This record gives sequence, structure tokens and C-alpha cells, in this order.
Amino acid sequence: MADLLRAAAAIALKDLAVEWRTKTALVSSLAFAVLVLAVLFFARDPTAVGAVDVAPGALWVTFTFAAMIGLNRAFLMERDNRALDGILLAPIPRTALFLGKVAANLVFVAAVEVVSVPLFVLFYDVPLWRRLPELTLVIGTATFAFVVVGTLLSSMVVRTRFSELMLPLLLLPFLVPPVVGAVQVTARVLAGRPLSEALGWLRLLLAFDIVFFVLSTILFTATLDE
Amino acid sequence: MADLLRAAAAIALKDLAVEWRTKTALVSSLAFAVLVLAVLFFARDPTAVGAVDVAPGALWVTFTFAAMIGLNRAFLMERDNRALDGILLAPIPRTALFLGKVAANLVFVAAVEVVSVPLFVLFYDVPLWRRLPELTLVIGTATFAFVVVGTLLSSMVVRTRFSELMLPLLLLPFLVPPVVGAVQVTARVLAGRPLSEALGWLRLLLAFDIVFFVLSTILFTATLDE
Amino acid sequence: MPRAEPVLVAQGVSRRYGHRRVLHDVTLEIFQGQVILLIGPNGAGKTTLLRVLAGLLRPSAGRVERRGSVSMVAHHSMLYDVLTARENLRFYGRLHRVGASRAEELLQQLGLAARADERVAAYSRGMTQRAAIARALLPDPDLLLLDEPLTGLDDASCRVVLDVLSDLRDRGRAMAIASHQVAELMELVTAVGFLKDGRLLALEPAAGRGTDEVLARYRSLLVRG
Amino acid sequence: MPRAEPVLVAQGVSRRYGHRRVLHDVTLEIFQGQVILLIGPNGAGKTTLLRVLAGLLRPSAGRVERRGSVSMVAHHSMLYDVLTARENLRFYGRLHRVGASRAEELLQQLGLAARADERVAAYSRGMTQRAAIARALLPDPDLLLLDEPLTGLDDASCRVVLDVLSDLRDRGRAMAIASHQVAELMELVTAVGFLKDGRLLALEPAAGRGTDEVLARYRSLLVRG
Amino acid sequence: MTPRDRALTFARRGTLLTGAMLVALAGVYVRALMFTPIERFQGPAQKIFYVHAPAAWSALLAFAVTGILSILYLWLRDRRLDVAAAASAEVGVAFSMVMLTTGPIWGKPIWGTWWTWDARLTSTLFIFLLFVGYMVLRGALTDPEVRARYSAVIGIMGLVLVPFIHFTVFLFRTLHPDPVLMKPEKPSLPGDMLLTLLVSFGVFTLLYVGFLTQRYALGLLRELRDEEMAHAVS
Ligand code: HEM
Ligand SMILES: Nc1ncnc2c1ncn2[C@@H]1O[C@H](COP(=O)(O)OP(=O)(O)OP(=O)(O)O)[C@@H](O)[C@H]1O
Ligand SMILES: Nc1ncnc2c1ncn2[C@@H]1O[C@H](COP(=O)(O)OP(=O)(O)OP(=O)(O)O)[C@@H](O)[C@H]1O
Ligand SMILES: [Mg+2]
Ligand SMILES: [Mg+2]
Repeated sequence: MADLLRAAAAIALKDLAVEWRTKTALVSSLAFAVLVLAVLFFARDPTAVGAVDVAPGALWVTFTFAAMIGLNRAFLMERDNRALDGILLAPIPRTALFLGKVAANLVFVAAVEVVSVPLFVLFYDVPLWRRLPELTLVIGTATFAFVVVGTLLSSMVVRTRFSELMLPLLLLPFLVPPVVGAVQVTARVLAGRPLSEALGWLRLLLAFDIVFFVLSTILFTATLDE
Repeated sequence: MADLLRAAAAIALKDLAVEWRTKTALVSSLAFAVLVLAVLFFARDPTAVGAVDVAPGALWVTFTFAAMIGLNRAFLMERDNRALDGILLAPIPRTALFLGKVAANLVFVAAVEVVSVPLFVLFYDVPLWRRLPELTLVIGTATFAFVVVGTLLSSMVVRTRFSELMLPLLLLPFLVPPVVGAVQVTARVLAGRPLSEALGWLRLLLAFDIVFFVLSTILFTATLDE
Repeated sequence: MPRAEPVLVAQGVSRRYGHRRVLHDVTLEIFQGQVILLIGPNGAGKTTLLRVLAGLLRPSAGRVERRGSVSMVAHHSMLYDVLTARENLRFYGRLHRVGASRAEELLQQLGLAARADERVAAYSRGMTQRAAIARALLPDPDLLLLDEPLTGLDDASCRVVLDVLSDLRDRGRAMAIASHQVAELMELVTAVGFLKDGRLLALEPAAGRGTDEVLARYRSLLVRG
Repeated sequence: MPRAEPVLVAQGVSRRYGHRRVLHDVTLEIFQGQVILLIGPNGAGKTTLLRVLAGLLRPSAGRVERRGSVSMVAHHSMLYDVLTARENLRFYGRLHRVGASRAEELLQQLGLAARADERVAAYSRGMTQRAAIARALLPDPDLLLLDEPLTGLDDASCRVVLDVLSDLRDRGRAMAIASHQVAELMELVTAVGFLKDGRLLALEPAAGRGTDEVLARYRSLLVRG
Repeated sequence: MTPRDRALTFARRGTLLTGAMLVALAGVYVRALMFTPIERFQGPAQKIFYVHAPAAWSALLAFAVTGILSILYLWLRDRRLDVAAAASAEVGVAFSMVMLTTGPIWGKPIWGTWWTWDARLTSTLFIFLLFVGYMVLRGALTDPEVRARYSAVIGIMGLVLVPFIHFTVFLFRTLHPDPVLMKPEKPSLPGDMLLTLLVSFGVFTLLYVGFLTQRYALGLLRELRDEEMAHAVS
């Protein structure tokens, strides 16, 4: 167990090191968030739609985009010089690789989310602060959901010849439920309605998290050899 | 001139052949398009806003982000085995490379758009068909605008880590005029108003197309040799 | 040389890519202190065989049994371009549970110490190859698989690598090397395997045979087999 | 050999990467029918020099003048993995305005005809290298730059490539070859350039010198220079 | 006089000018707070105006300069032009930050909101982000020669983009005050407010020059250090 976690940590840290090498990840994801928020704001007919109405959509498009990028990155990095072979040859449980990747991806997506939420408040001035706990809950669960699934799938296909072809295809059916759920909840929360209204969606999200985390962790080991 | 076009055509065809083999970018762009459409659709609070009002925005956000996922493809494929060197060594004007890439990207983005428009109708059931010619005009001009700029920027960005994150960062500011313009026109068109109402916006789009096509073509040669 | 234990046993290994059969019922054992040189024309299946032996590729038929730690130098460096050589070795060191001192030692041995803090992307081909070899040596494996290990190395580095490897051999480690540079490697090897069209035509002791002899044998097998 | 015209003239070429100076005031001319072998330790600057001569890398100082068509075989294949060898050659053929027959001819010569309709990604290393060489030969260039051209080639292919190249030479084409495999190439070369730390220590005719002689000279230069 | 000395004198002058201007700025504020009447409708909040507008102006000026230097670089391929362009961009980003913070601080009491998507605000925001991208790209490229060319391209593209963005968002409704200075008729500000503003504009412009020179000198010194190391290495 300790070994497992140690190896996972090593991999996660390496991933983050690779990202930070350019020391630009955060800046760009920050600016990126602003831009998405702004573009979405203008991509609306002002006479018809108020800013607050597009807010949840803007938030989640940003997050999904960031996540997509993060996921591609995570395993492409391993493919460059077939570094993945090096990891597979190492005497570590393959679960460690999975956990490491999930951790790194979570950090990556979280970074984007953390920077974009305040901007979001600034630009749309929606009453976020009062509902912050609820929002954190939603964002957390949803993000976890698609990072876990995404990591599994991207690892599953990274070795096969059609990897890039399959990844998004597979990703799609798994991503839509959590994202849609999250969007629904966010919309309700921002509309100032009680969380209880969105309880159904929340349950879905949580169930999704648990089921797929367990499932992925088990399935992962089966995915890697060609 | 004939040589220029012949070379450009050769490059464009090669690009499309490569893309057709893997369908990588195409599929991921489409997947993302579906995702964004879904997010934006469920994001809106149905009691507050009608589907038709958010439709134009949704359409264009979908187009731009889906396209962005794919635009890096054009030069990533040249980077893989440094195929770009092979092209640079060939006795062809360097502009041919740019034109070829632009052409291929246009086809690519067009494909994404052609597929996502029906999806879009499906989600938002807006009366697209009746105004199809006008819409094609708008979509065409706006698409051209961001494909041209996107091609230029991606040729530089592929040199960096994080090209997937860097491209949107640099490209989005350039998307504002075409996208905002396109949304405005689309909104009017969908609202069944005459195109003449949006003449100002159309002019903006055309001006943008011309100016940035010329500028990008000139600047591109400066991005090539190491 | 102590012929004690086989570190690896491969039984009737075959591998297909689509409809092309790349490996054809290959059976071999590798013993401690043994160094097998695999030679064969391009496309014979050397790389594929090594990857199967390493466990990176699943055989379509047959079984491979590894009794001990395995490490590999492949066509690809398995390094992260944007990280420095030192960072790369530290990382793999952590995975293999060896101390940082081991990494330093190898950087020294392979003459990378001076440049160890540069991104691998900035390395020349030969330097990258040396870094890749250092990576593979980290865990001091029982079985070391090398795919054209001398690629891009200058004479000096060749010498260094050969010395390191023969030292490994004398310490009872086993090796399988795929290469076209027979002459350079003869001093090292204890057996030669002749591969063609995915078949292991012969696996013979190299004891006292010279390069020319081996190559002659190789040619005769090619025309016959 | 007609020493008529220089195909390439390089004057005081230097190249820096960040604060590392990789090429140091290199001056050389390459004449028709001349084959220069560039040897030097890893990191000496051979690859960089070739890329500068090809015009793929802009020198930080000095100038390079090319008088004729230039083609190159580099560390990277310059091929599209997902396209077949034939498709790759056809594509480059179009860029160089040579007919499809030329591509077929080269596929034949380099023994790829049988596999020409497979994706390059499915090729073995040696096959890829051959495909890369075929690509470079397409335009029948006045100057051909080769960076470790024999990498991964089996004996037979080596032979083929050497024959093709010496034929080029005899047809008055010029070449510059960077390689560590001096012995194999001596039959081909007309001059040897010794490179160290980015400096061209010497550029001497190979006329009638044997490999050992050249290597001896090389070592002496290394210790001195 | 070696290039190094020249760079050092640059640095010295830059520091002097900057120092002087910071003092002057303090002066401006004393004047703004003590000797300039409180604006009738906006009250004391309006005082921030004397930083905000000039800061915004300097920012836009800085970006314009970057664009022009970029053109010159691609034309003359002189390294120093790249260094200067980068310097100007960084200073511009700094000023933009001042503008983008003072603006909202001002906006909250006046408009009752931190931010509004009006023409001027949005266009400046996007230009600001474009130059953030400019700097990110520079950070991501290792080869100085490539870095120079690429950022020059972005600089020029940015220069051309500005009018487009501005015109675009201009077609949206506007909250932001129209120019009080840059307009045909005579300035619409009471005399001493105008004077304070004018002085402030001058101070900020010189402040920009000061920063620019310093940053430029710094860049030159970096280049020189690389040169020296290059000799040391080989
Ligand atoms: C919220 C962010 C804000 C931004 C990004 C912003 C941006 C700008 C810019 C770009 C200028 C142009 C400077 C020039 O052209 O010389 C400017 C000037 C000015 N701003 Fe703002 N502004 C903001 C908020 C405000 C607010 C809240 C007010 C007051 C209600 C305000 C009042 C002015 C005035 C009076 C000028 C001078 C106009 C001129 O002389 O051209 N700004 N600001
Ligand atoms: N991913 C793949 N898909 C399909 N065929 C493959 C793949 N990899 C290798 N092959 C085929 O398998 C055969 C053996 O390849 P392998 O790389 O093992 O040869 P090799 O002996 O290493 O040759 P070389 O000396 O050139 O390295 C070749 O015909 C090659 O085309
Ligand atoms: N992109 C780069 N960035 C920084 N340094 C580089 C880069 N490319 C090469 N170098 C450095 O330039 C020097 C020469 O590299 P080059 O590849 O030309 O050597 P080489 O003679 O080809 O070596 P080898 O025999 O190993 O191929 C090396 O020290 C290398 O580290
Ligand atoms: Mg091989
Ligand atoms: Mg080299």
C-alpha cells in the first residue's frame, strides 16, 4: 500500500514537473478562462439574454475544455519517447500509474477551476460567494467524475493504433452525464434555489464518482499491454 | 503562380489524407462539439431563457472551440518526424505551405460544422433551413477569418509544450470580432429579419477576412526557418 | 561462467500484427552471465522479440517466463524531453527504489555529469542514447535487453558502454542484444542467435569464434533458411 | 573527379543555442563529385552543421551559399507515419516535381517495393531508414547531406546504399556525411573533416588513406585540439 | 564605450527618470487630493481618475510601441529591437494591471458594479490578454532567435487587431465615459481638474519611458551575459 502510494506520488509529481517546466501552465489557463468567459458573454444576443443566464454554461464550457486538454496531455506525454514502456518495466503496481495520473489531472483541472471561478464572479457578478460551499461540492464531484473516466479511457487507448480516434468517442458517453448534471445543479444554485431541488442530480454525480472510481481502478491494469 | 497553387494543393491533399487515416482531430472535434452543445443546452434555465435566444451563441461557441481542438493537428503532423524539414527543403514557395494548410484546415472545420449544424437543429429546433443561404454566407466568412489566423498561430505554437493550451490563449482575442459579428448576424437571420439589418457586421467580417488573410500570408514566412 | 539459473524462458513464442506473422514459434532460454547477440536482416523480428521478452508486447502464442528484474534499452529513449537527464534518472530511480547516488554514479560513468542539468531535448543523438542506457542500468537488472545499443555513440562512448556491459556479464547478469554492429560486440557475447522472418534459425555459442566466422555462418543461414 | 564548381560555400559559420556556442566559425567548400565525411565525438556539432548547411537552421553568424538543389537524410525520417511509403514518396515527388516512376524506381532499389503499401509506422527501424533515404534521393540533388545514414541498416541494405551513393558521386553529385561508422564509409569518401566542440579542426583529402590511418589522425587531433 | 557600459548607462538613466517620476506622481496626488475640487457627482471616488486614465493611456501607448518595434525587428532583424519590444510589452502589461484594478475600484461606487462589458473596457481587456499571451509564448520558447521572430509576429498581429476589437465591441452599448481629452471639441473638464489630469498624463508617459529604458537595459545585459557565457563554454 505504502509502495503503491509512493509510486503514484512519484508519477504525479513527474507529470506536474513536466507541466511546470514551461512555468506557463497557470498563467495561460487563467487568461484562457477569462477569454472563454468573455467570448461566451459576447456570443449572445444582448437584447434577448441576460449575462447571468449564460453564466453556468460559460463556467462549464471552460472546465470541460480544460479537462479535455488535460486528459490528452497526460498520456501523450508518456507516448513521446515511449516513456510509458519505462514505467511499465518498473516494478510498480499498475494501479500506481492510474492513481498518479488521476492525481496529476485533478491538480491540472483544479488549477484552471480555481483561477476561473473568481474571474467568473468578477465578470458576471453572480452571487457566488454565498453559495460557495454548494458550488465547490458540485464542481468537485463532477470534475472528479470526468477526470477518473477520462484517465482510464485515455490510458486504455494510448497503446492501440487508433488511440486518438477512440478516446473522444469513448469519452463522450461518459462525460455527458456528469457535465450535464453539474450544469443543472450550478444553474439552480446560481438561481438561488435550494440545493435540495437538485438532489437527484447530485446523487447521480456521487454514484457516478464511486462506481467509476472503483471500476476504473480495477479495469486499469487490464488496459496497458499492447 | 501555377506552381504555388500546385504545391499548395499537394500539401492540402496530403494533410487531408493523413487526417482521413486517423480521423483523430475530426472525431475529437466532433465529440467536443456535441459536449459543448449539450452543456450550453442544459446550462440555460428554461424558465428564464428560450432556446432560440441562446441558439446563435451556442452555435458559434461550438464551432470555435471544436475548431480549436483540431487546428493544432495541421502542424503537429509536421512535427512528428520533422516532416516539416522535408517540406522546407523542397523547392516550393513557402507561401504554398501556408495556403495548403489553410485550405486543409478550412475543409476540416467545414466538415465539423456540417456535422454539428444538424445536431444543433436537433437540440434547439430553430428554423435553419429557410435561411440556409444567408447562414452559409455568415458561417463561411467567419470561419475563414479564424481559420486563417488560427493556422498562422498554430504554426508557431506547435513549437511549445502545451500547444493545446497556448493556441486558444493566443487565438481567442482574434476570435472576438469574427465570432461576435457572426453571432449578431446569425441572431438577426434566425429572428427572420433581413440580412440588410446586419450589414455593418457583415462589412466587419469581410474586412477582417481580407486584412488578416493578407497579413498572415506575409507574416507566415517569418515563422518558418529556425 | 556459472550457467546456474535461467533468468528467462520463452516457449514457442509467436506474435502477429494483423495478418503478418512477425515471430514464429521462438523458443529460447537465457542464463545468468550469458550474453546473446541477436542478428538478422531488417524486419527479421529482433525488436519485436525483445519487446515480447521484456513483457511490453503480449505474444499471440507461447509463453514467456521472467525470473528476475528486466530492463531494456529500446529504439526510443523512454525519457521525458522537457526534463533534464538528472530529473529523468531521479524519477525512474524512485520507481525502481534506488537512491539518487546511483543516478549520479551512472551520469558520471556515461560522461553526462557535466550536462546532467540540461533538458534531454537539447541533447545530441549520442548523448540521448547514453542517457537512455543510463536509465536502463539504474536497477542493475538480472536481465538487460538492448536494441541496437551502440546507435549514435562515438568510439569513446562505445568503449565505455562495452566495459560497463562486460562488467555486468562478469557479475552474472544476463543480456540479449539486437544489433547489426557485430564486430564491435563480439568481445562481449557468449552466444549468437540468428533470426530471419521471425524464426530463430539457430542459437549457437560464440566461444572463440571471430566476427568473420559468425558473419559467414549468418550468410550461409540466410541463403539456406 | 571534376573539381569544377563548388556546390556549397560556408563562410565563418557559427551557431548558438541560448548561451551554448555549438558551431564556431566553420568555413568550408563542397565541390561537385566530392564526398566529405564529418567525424567527431558526440555533441561535436555534426548534426547542427549539416542542418545549417541544409538551410534548416539559421547560423548566428557567417553565411552559407548553396548553388544547386540540396537534399538531406537526418536523424528523423521526415516521413508521415500514417501514410504508406509509396504515398510519402508520391507526396514529396509532387513537391520536387518528379514523376511517380522515380518513386517506384527508388522503392525497388532500396528493397521496399514489396512493402510499399504499408504505413511507415509499421516499418522496422531499418526499413524506415531506407524509406528516409529514398525520400532524400527523389530529386537526385546536387548536394546530399547525410546524418548517420547507415543507422539500423542490415549488411545487405548497407551495401545497396553505399552503391547508390558512390554512383551519385561518380555522376558528379556532392555529399557531406556525418557518421561514427568510418570503416564502412571509407570506400566512398574523398575527404575527411574532423569536428570537435563546434570547430572544424581539419578538412583533409582521404585519397588512399585507410580507416586506421584516419582514426589515428582523429585521435591525435582530439587530444591536441 | 563597450555595449555593456552603454547598457549600464541606459539602466542608470532609466532608474533616475523612474525615480523622478515616482516623486512627481506623489506630487500629482497631493495636488489631486488637496488642491483639486471634489467632482460634483462622483465625489472623492473620482480622484482615482487621475491614475486610472493616464495609466490606461500609458498601457495602450506601450502596446502600440511594441507593435511598431516588432515590425522594425522583422525588417532589420536587430536583436535589440526584440529586446525593446519585449520590454515595452511587459511595461504595458504592468500599466494595464493598474488600469484594470483602478477601473473596477472606481466602477463599484460609480456604476455599482465591478465590471461591465462595454467597448473600451472589453477591448482593453482583450488587448491586455493578448499581450499576456505574448509573454507566455516568449516564456515557452527556448531558442532566442525563434522567440524573437514569433513574438514579433504576435506583436504585429496585435497592432492590427486593436481597431477591429474596438470597433466590434463598440457596436455594443456603452457605459464607459467617452474621451474627455481625445476628442475634437475643447476638453469638457473644469480648468484645474484638467490641469491635474494633464500633468498626470505627462508624468505617466515619462514613467513609461523610465520603466522601458530600465527594462530594456536589463534585457541587453542578459543578452551580453549569454554572449560571455557562450565564449566561456566553447
Ligand atoms: C473597469 C475597468 C476599466 C477599464 C478597463 C478602463 C479602461 C480605460 C481605458 C482603456 C481608457 C482610455 C485611456 C485613453 O484613451 O487615454 C480609460 C480612460 C478613462 N476611464 Fe476607464 N476604465 C475602467 C473603468 C472606469 C470607470 C469605472 C470610470 C468612471 C466611471 C472610468 C472613467 C474613465 C475616464 C473618465 C477616462 C478618461 C477618458 C479619456 O481621457 O480618454 N473608467 N479607461
Ligand atoms: N506496429 C507494427 N504493426 C505492424 N507491423 C509491424 C509493427 N511493428 C513491426 N512490424 C513488422 O514486424 C516485422 C519485424 O519488425 P522488427 O522491428 O521486429 O524488425 P527488426 O528485426 O527490429 O528490424 P530492424 O533491424 O530494422 O530493427 C517487420 O516486418 C515490421 O514491418
Ligand atoms: N535544440 C538544442 N538546444 C540546445 N542545445 C542543442 C540543441 N541541439 C543541439 N544542441 C547542442 O549542440 C551540440 C551539438 O549537437 P549535435 O547534435 O550537432 O552534435 P552531433 O555532433 O550531431 O552529436 P552526435 O554524434 O551525438 O549526433 C550538443 O552539445 C547539443 O547538446
Ligand atoms: Mg529493430
Ligand atoms: Mg548528430
